[in-house]
Amino acid sequence: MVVGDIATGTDVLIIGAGPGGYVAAIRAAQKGLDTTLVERDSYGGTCLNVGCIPSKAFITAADLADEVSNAEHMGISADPAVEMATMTEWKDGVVDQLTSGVEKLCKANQVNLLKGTATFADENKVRVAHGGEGQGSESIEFKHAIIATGSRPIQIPNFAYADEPVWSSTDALAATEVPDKLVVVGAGYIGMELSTTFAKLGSDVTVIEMLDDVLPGYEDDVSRIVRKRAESLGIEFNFGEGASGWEETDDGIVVTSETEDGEESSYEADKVLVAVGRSPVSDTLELENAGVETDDRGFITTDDRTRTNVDHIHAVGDVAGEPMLAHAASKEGIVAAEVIAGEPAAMDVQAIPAAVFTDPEIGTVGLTEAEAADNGFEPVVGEMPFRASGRALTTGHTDGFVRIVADEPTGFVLGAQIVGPEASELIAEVTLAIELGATIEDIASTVHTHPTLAEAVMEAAENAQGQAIHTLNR
Amino acid sequence: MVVGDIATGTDVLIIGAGPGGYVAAIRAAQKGLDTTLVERDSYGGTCLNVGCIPSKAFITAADLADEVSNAEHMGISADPAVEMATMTEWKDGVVDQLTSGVEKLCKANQVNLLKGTATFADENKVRVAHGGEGQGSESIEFKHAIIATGSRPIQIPNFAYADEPVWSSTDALAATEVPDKLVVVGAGYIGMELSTTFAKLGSDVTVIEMLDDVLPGYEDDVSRIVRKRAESLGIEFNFGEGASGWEETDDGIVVTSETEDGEESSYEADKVLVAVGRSPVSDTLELENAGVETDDRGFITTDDRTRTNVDHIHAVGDVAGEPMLAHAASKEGIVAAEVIAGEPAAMDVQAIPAAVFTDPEIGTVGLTEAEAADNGFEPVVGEMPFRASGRALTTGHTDGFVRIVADEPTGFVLGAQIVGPEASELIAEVTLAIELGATIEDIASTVHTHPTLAEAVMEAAENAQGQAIHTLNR
Amino acid sequence: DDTPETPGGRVFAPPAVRRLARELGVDIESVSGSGPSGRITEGDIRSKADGASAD
Ligand SMILES: Cc1cc2nc3c(=O)[nH]c(=O)nc-3n(C[C@H](O)[C@H](O)[C@H](O)COP(=O)(O)OP(=O)(O)OC[C@H]3O[C@@H](n4cnc5c(N)ncnc54)[C@H](O)[C@@H]3O)c2cc1C
Ligand SMILES: Cc1cc2nc3c(=O)[nH]c(=O)nc-3n(C[C@H](O)[C@H](O)[C@H](O)COP(=O)(O)OP(=O)(O)OC[C@H]3O[C@@H](n4cnc5c(N)ncnc54)[C@H](O)[C@@H]3O)c2cc1C
Repeated sequence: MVVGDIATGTDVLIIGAGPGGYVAAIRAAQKGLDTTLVERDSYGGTCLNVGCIPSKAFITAADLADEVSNAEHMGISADPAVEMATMTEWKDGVVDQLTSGVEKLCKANQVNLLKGTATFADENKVRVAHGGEGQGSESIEFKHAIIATGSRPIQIPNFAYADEPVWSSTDALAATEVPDKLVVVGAGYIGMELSTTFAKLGSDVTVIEMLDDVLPGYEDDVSRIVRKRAESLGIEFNFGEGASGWEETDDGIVVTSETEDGEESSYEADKVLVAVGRSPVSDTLELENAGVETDDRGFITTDDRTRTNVDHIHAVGDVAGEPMLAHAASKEGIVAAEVIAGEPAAMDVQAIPAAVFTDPEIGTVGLTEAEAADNGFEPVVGEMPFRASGRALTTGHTDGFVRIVADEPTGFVLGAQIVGPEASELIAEVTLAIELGATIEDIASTVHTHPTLAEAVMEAAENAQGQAIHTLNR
Repeated sequence: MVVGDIATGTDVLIIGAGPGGYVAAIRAAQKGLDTTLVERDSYGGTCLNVGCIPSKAFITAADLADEVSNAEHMGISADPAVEMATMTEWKDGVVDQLTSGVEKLCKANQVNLLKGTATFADENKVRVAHGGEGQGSESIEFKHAIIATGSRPIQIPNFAYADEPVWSSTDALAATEVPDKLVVVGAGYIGMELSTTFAKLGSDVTVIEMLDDVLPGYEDDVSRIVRKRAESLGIEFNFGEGASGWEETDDGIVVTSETEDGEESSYEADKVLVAVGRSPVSDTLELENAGVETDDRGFITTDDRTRTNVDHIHAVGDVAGEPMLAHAASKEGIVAAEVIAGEPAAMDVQAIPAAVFTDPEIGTVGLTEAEAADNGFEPVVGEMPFRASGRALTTGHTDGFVRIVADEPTGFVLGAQIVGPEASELIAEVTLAIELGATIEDIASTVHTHPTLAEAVMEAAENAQGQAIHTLNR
Repeated sequence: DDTPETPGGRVFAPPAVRRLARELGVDIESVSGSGPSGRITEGDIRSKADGASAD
């Protein structure tokens, strides 16, 4: 609809076409709202272009190479050759397929697509600048807006991503050669996924991490399994050190680090990958023109309806803070669209699962035993180690366990920590159990296909009841 | 406890230590019952020794070889060598680990283990013959018995498993060489799993099947995907033919087949694998001494408490009929033990999932659309093809789909048919949903980790609601 | 805005039931569940809503 003669208008204006924004747009359009989606770069956002999808593609290829190189005991021997440029081309093909799919789905659902960079003019109007300089811009009036502008990699002093030897995760995921020596700064989930990948592809990987372990936020016995495996792949960890700088040498670069006490170390490398976290893309939106507030780190604060302090402007995804995960962004996007459509939607999810695609994978949801106790429950815990799982043995992947946490008096399932093969998939069943208000007995009584890894979820539940079959009960 | 001076006695006597029997034994002992488990051969029964576990081990190795041979587009190239004898040794190691685990778990739970072949003397006594001739035997009195003697491969006329070129599934799973040419008789799940495996390991595989498609019992669009993939692996199918005989030639054998109209064909081979089904091991038990009845195919008939016509004698697993699956056997074993312990247990499961470990896998549970309609529901169906799944694309496995069947007026989930990567694992979530009486909305509203294959279950549920994001809604 | 706030802590009710509570304007935290271990069911929400409108 045309409003005046300079500006067009829309019911719902969405800024950013990542998993928060494009999902919100499709759902809003499905609800019959006139919906406009503005994206300055590629459909699919960080996740599809330079995040979840490319990293998982590399992990598949790296796992295959590693697996087959170590399968002689299974009767399969091979010495695989790695062509990084081909791998990146394949990955680009996968990304293209998905991002063009997103574009098609938006169009099929009647979402108006607009290429350009949006900034707020006031609380009911954005300006969208098209392409480069002099390409013109337009104003769009909106009744509701959803900000879904995501996040970008944090830069640390002395490591400018513009410099060729310094990699952001985006650069790493566009590699055309496997670096002989790779220094990785940061042992969070992105750092660990990429360290493991490049180690499997043949890099000598050294990790520098300020804290004293990998994967902060995970329980010790979970992260230990991932660290041990990484070490067995030859990854060298240096904890308690912060990266301080780098310089070019005759053959490559040298990365320097410093402990809190000022002790210096240096590491030779071909590339240095900086993966120390991500910050919200809220500073370039001229939010002040709309009166939208952020917290002191720049995250837009929202309520359980995904509304910002300005009621008709919503924010979803990474720009709205933790958990900075694609599926959380999508869920928030759906809630935002439905709230705008006048439905009784809310972010009332009981549990948002999270996965780390290291070797082995981690899948977690809900509360740990300690958190359950802190929340006033009387936790009972059940475990099943994968080395007792027939399916795990037949795949050769037996590291890790399923742990399930329940409330003893009621039996309600409260959480699970899974580390091991397909942990990212296995967590789905426990997530559903939590959402449904299911009990340990419900999971234990449900027949699970043999032989599957999912049986370990059932066994962990039986173990919590003190009557597991394939483990000794505590 | 000693009863008289020739016979010992026990509360619960269990015959057969497969997934039906050993699980029943452990649960009975956990309930405080004096439990004796008699096994004539190896702990773990068919499943662990010559069924589920060995087949899945071979499938892992064959998949790896096949996968890496076709990964050049991903930047990984290799020409793997297959050492069948080594693969079988590895498989034997996995089996040993699991079967010795079963033995240890039985002992740790205070199950009395007895090696020998049991036959009924009367309805409260078995005779157990130890080892070979002249090794003696003993009588054991019981209050309750559980028959868990499983099944054996059906033999067809002119194909004696004793002859070296004729393979049962057991022989195939002990192979030390990959046959150049393999004829497989029967395209049920065992035939299809093994055909696929040997084709990937390098055999020229020809399948002879009496019916007109693979995998009877599955919906056409499910089995078609598996057949197409098998054909692309070079497997040649001959439907409507029954294997009629074989003879030795100068280099190998020739297998002959016949159509209903008497038309003959012949196929060169090195081995012929007969996989046409399994029959119950009930004929060697002298059941008549206990008065236990079977149906005309030899399956022992039981009620929903797993009781035979003789109240204190139960039967579980393959010997008690369909579904002849390990996890069904284990569930029945648990129910039998709990019923004997006086608990209110029953085979009241709403859904027993089933998986076929072909390429791609199949996982099914509950009702199909047609079955739902036949049962008086008003089915609504949702689908998600894996080619629209980001996770599937990053693994390179995009064949197949998730289909979910629900009752339209109530939303209750009734069933699912999954064909595709990790279908055997994905079916667990839907099984739990069915057991809990969950609705399509419950699954659709549950946050699923990105990127995972499990998202396809959520998308299928959203599709059933007419509001999928990543597929067009019908 | 008459839809109640979503509870801060755990709620033992399926998603479809939680949504129904918001739709009917029922504060789910004030509902005692009749399901296993006190799980809140669709029926619990509907009778609470009926009771409220009868008041
Ligand atoms: C290497 C890596 C691996 C990851 N792996 C996973 C994983 O496995 N699982 C997972 O759940 N998460 C993963 N993540 C995190 C995930 O990518 C993010 O949580 C997710 O992309 C957030 O979605 P979003 O929609 O909020 O923002 P984004 O995906 O960042 O999308 C924001 C979009 O907004 C556009 N934009 C920004 N400003 C403007 C503007 N002013 N005008 C117009 N357009 C604008 C951007 O161009 C971008 O396309 C990973 C991240 C990285 C970096
Ligand atoms: C190749 C193959 C692959 C398979 N794959 C799968 C799969 O992936 N998933 C699945 O669910 N199922 C699978 N099955 C089926 C599965 O193996 C059976 O359903 C399962 O083993 C049945 O368990 P059970 O306890 O009833 O009997 P069994 O496992 O057959 O065990 C019976 C035991 O009883 C013993 N016994 C028999 N008579 C006597 C006696 N008189 N005295 C003492 N001991 C006796 C036998 O020695 C045996 O150990 C497969 C089968 C085959 C052949």
